[in-house]
Amino acid sequence: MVVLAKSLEDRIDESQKLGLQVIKESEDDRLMTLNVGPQHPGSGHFRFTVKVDGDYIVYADPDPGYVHRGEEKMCEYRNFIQNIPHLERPVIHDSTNITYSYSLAVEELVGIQVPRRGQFIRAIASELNRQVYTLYWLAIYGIFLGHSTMFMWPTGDRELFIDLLEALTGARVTHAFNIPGGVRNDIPNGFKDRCLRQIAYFEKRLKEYEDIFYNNPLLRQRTEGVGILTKEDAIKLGVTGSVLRASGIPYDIRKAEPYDIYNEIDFKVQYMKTGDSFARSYVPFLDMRESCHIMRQLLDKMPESGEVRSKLQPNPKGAPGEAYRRVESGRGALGYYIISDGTPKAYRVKISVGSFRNMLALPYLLVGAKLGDMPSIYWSLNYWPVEADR
Amino acid sequence: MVDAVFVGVAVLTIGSSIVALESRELIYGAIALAISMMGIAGFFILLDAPFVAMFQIAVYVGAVAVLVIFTVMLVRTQSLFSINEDKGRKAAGIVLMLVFMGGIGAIVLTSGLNSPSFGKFNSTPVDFTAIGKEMLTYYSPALIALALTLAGSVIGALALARREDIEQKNERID
Amino acid sequence: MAAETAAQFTPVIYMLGFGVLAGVPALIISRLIAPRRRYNPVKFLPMECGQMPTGEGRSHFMMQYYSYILMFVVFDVMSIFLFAWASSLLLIPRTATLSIMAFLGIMFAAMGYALYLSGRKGIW
Amino acid sequence: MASTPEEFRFGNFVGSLIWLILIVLIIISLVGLPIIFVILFYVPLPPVNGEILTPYLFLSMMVDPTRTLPIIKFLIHTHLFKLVVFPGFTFAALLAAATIFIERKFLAKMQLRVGPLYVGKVEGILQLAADGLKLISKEIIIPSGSDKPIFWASPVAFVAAAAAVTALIPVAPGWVVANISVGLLAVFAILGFFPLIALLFSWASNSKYPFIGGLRALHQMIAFEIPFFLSALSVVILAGSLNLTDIAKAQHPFWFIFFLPISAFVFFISSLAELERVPFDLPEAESEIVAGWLTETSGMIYGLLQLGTYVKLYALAALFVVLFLGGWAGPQIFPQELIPGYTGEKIYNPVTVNAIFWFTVKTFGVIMLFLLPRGINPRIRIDILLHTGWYKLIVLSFINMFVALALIYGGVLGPGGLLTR
Amino acid sequence: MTSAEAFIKAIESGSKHLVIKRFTLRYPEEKLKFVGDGYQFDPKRGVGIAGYRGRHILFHDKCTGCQLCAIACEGIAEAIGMVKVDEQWKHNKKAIMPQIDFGKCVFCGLCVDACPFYALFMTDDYELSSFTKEHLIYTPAQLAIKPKYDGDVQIKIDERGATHG
Amino acid sequence: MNQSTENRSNSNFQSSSLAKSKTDTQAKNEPESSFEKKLVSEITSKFGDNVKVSYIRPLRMKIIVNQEYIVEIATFIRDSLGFDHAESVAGTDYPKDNKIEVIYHLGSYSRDDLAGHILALATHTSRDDARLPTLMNVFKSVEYHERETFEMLGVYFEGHNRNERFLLPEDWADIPPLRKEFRIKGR
Repeated sequence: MVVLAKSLEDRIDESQKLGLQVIKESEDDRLMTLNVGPQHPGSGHFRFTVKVDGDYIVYADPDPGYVHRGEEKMCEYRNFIQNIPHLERPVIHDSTNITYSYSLAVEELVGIQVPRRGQFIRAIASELNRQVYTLYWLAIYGIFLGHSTMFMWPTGDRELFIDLLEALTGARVTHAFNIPGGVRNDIPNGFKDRCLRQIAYFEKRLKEYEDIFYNNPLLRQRTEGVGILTKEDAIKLGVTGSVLRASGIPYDIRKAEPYDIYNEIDFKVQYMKTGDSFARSYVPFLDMRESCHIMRQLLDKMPESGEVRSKLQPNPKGAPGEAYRRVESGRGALGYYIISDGTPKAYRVKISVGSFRNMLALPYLLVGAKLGDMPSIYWSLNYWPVEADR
Repeated sequence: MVDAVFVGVAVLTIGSSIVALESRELIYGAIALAISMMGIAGFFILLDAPFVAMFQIAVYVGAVAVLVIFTVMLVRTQSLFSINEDKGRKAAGIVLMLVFMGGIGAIVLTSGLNSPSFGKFNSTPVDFTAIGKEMLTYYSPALIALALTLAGSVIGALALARREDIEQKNERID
Repeated sequence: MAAETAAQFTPVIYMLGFGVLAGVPALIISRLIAPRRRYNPVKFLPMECGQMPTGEGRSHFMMQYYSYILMFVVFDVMSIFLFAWASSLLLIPRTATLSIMAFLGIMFAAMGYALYLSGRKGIW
Repeated sequence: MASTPEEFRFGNFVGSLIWLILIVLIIISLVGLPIIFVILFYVPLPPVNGEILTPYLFLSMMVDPTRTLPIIKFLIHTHLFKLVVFPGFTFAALLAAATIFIERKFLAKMQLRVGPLYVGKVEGILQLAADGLKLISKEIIIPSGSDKPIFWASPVAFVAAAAAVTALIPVAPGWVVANISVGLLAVFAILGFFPLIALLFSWASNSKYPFIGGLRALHQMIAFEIPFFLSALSVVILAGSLNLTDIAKAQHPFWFIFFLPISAFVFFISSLAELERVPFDLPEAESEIVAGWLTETSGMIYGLLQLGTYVKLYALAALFVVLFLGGWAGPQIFPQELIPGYTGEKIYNPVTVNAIFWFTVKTFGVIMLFLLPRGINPRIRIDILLHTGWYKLIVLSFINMFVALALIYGGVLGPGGLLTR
Repeated sequence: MTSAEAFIKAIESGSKHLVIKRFTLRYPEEKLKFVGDGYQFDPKRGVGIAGYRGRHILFHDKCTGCQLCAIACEGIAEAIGMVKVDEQWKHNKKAIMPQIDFGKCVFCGLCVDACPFYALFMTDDYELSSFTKEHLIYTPAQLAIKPKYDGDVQIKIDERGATHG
Repeated sequence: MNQSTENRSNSNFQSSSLAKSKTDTQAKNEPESSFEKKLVSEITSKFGDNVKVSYIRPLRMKIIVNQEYIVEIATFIRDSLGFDHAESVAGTDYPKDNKIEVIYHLGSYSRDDLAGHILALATHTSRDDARLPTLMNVFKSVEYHERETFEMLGVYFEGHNRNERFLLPEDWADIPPLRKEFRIKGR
């Protein structure tokens, strides 16, 4: 069975050739339709249909929407501030970042500026939350590949960062921490030492992750050369985040469009060139390392005292106009497009999330892969179903 | 005791082979086939040939029956071999079988195997190591022939095995 | 005459029977004490990840690797013949090893060719 | 102030132990004794000190060890005891249960968890019983359209086949349920049933995921059966016998693992695949095909399949010990006399007890080795698995077969060899 | 690195953890220690909360019944309703105070930010389970109770790994 | 409300919004802005009156084009300017003007100097018969975004292979939910 085609067009052609249209005519009896999700250990709140020919997937069709809650519509009925708690529901593991870009966009519309210390605290919270998300993602990647230890270790080590975030924001997952104009509160006493200590410990742990997981020959066998997304295809499909960076494009919003304090931070964009499932899973790991580095700098450069948020009137009105702001979240670019009509409520909020954009690559990577590769390809896309549904 | 066991195993074997032939559900037929293979293994045990019995189970139940069940599972419609009820043919088959069995039985009964002195003639069971010994020394050409047969069979099976889908795809492209 | 071998094997049969004796009561007790609520027919549908099942469960579905099954049937026979040889190795003259080597050689050649063939034909 | 269980209080520990013993005693006196009585009425009892033993006499004798011992000895050497209790089913099932518990604690320790903790007060030792109770009290859901006879019969057949394998394993000299001249082949013959059962069960479930799981079980079996056979072949070459007791005795001075390390490795890997354990748990790959061929199982059907799996795990670990680790061989650590100065009838056979001890220790060591990959490795893919089985392991096992041949023909081993005792 | 070496490293890395301390928090016996004891407030830094965001505490002597918390909540969770209380306060003529339905509350703390009189805060009490939904509705009298929280476990890092407590 | 919606399409609105954005942390130095002006002028010089420039801010540009020319202009933007993917496709309903605006936020991965830039390509269609040519053949990445826009706003994309349900439930029988006349219950 040779379905593996090199370029995207070939793959699309192949999928259409072997896919729905052809099946209806003659090959229905040879293919088996498998639902993956919504009640499947290898899917999130998400479903995709695959048709398998023996061990090979010849057709895949994602079907999101199981957790669609109409966040965009809800935003039109609430004040700018009131939007914050429910906007972080799509990705509660990355709730600081999803409110980060919202705050940036609202700040642009309302016309306020964040104090310097507030920017630092925002960045710290964002990096911490990125670690939390990536560890959770990594844990699920581990259990998808049948590696139960890799599920338990990151889930446990995630606790380090959750505790830090809890000390910082007061809540464990849904922080509601970024608001337009700054952050909700200042860092607690002794936070810096604790943070540095836990980062140092975490960097030691990362080495062990590498030993048991990334350098494991069985894992390499399973993921290397699987589901290759070439650079051209990645650009064409408009994927983002670690998926893009694994395909050899060093694109990071923090570098491309430095928001807040990130233009003062020295860091490298981590990327790999192979574009296979392994690279897509290894790039977030490299990001975690780099994130530790960034966090050290942030803690180092942070001004000792100062305001953490600028004064915002109780019910801020946005100036008529529109704003599109992005941040780099755990899953790539996370953009908010907000239209304001001069009232305290947004006229239209569009959330452009990395998961939704990465989902486009799923059918093209699955077609031609083996059924055993399905979990590794699916979850290496850094896909969070709830965020894609919004 | 041994006679009773023999009769039980015989009933099991013949009964399950009848089920294997007559079952409308192919999968039950395949299971009955496996059971009848095991019954044959039971005969070998009763004949003091444990090695052959284990061979029978490992090969015929562990490999052949699995292959048969595998194939049956892949058969799309259960009525692939639709049983044509033809009473005349059935009766003729039964009569033919009875005649055949009677003939065999008559030959066996008249051949002297039934004589009382036969028990003394072959009293000690054959050790299976002797089988291996004979097979490798005296019958070694047979071993080579066996190897050639096996090799030919596997190569032939794979040479005959076709990928329908590839051929279909080629046709479609043409 | 046949009693010795059969007597050797009877404990295995007993053990099989005892396994059945251990398994069947567990199922029966479970059947007796477990709740049996049958008001929801959806409960008894086959697993289809939360969707209504489509298509047949036992469908015409072929893994690509069935050439290995064909090979297995042959090499299973081969390996059991090797056991006959190995258990009588100490009793036979050393020259007999040559014939088993020839046997192995033919089988290996066949295996290599079969693997090559299955790879080339794209069967697996 | 929170009370933490990590603070070990000896009083609590002793108290919980006493409670456990008390509960066990109550259960024995309420349930066990009547059952013993019922059994004793039907079991032929030996004459003791010239008297014909009756059950009532038996009960009165229980307090006097000198009169009880012959009865116990008599009972121990019956076939029923061998079959049901010691080398047979109960021993295997107990070891399997211990394996489940140890697996959970061991993996938990490796994964920085605590594992079962609360049931049974002492580190969750009663978790297994609780799980068993839960499984037995759960409803068995049979999917519609399934083939009911096969669906019900498969788990029972699975347990029975697993039990039949344990019948062939010698635990100590003379302590084997079925001492067969072709014991090794019999083990292989019975192991061939398992994929058959998995295949039938998956077919009977009438569902897609079990179907794929069953096919995968079959492919896995065909990939690893032949390396499995061939790695045992070199053992047979060195031992010159197919009887497992003879094989265990044949490695008296030197265990075969010293001569056949590659075979032992191949055997280990193949056993892992045979047992469907990580990294070869493809038939149950939960992220691909829900739970593989176990998808439609529920309640006690699942419980029986799990019991069968772990009994099989014990059986293969014991087989590894018998084939490569010298069986029950080990230094004598039990004293000849249990009570110094006791001159009555011999209480126990120190050689047998020693053999059983070493066998159990080795088996548990091998079981731990079987458990270890689960904490370390991800699942592999089916094509890699088939490739490994057919291209690598078969070649490796043949390499060691030639090593064994060279050892025999080079005069190192075999009759009159250098290293033969 | 060859694959055998990598395997050995993986096994070493896995089995090393057999002697490393466990990370699990045994929740009902052990509780996490929070930063501060909740409802700390620094007026100099503007509105805000430090410590934990658990259930609310209401200071009856400060609440004026201005309903700002309820207004802040109505777009978020609609958890806060104003109810009459049998108390006489000079600054609370209407004698209404917030009543919070913790079945709806998302613990975002925006009501605390909205309170201009520093009457409403969040505590570190998060154990709010109950058997009925009605029990999750906390009246002003219940909200006035200061919770007792006895968590004392923190993440500690030493050479044998990180542990709770 | 009415005034503001009109304002949005007016170009005189851009000065005020630019003034607002000056408060942003990123310094608004002129050379950056001139780069964007150069980019937009490339489009305007090619297509003339068919392109209406809405605003030019640092890193952000918005042009409004007529729907007949959108495929052509998008192809030009992709081939000549180097914007190679769409980040988001947002549809906005303006019931007062009886129009739906669909806006494509285009970004670039292949050109390093365009990494932070977003070109917003907007087009309008009527509310009653909302139809637009698809950009799927220009930017592959709009496939799911357009599908979402179809079901959320009822804009039929001609040439798109799957104008069908995506995120909403299978039995959704109401009007497209992001239209303004669709009200959330109780609000």
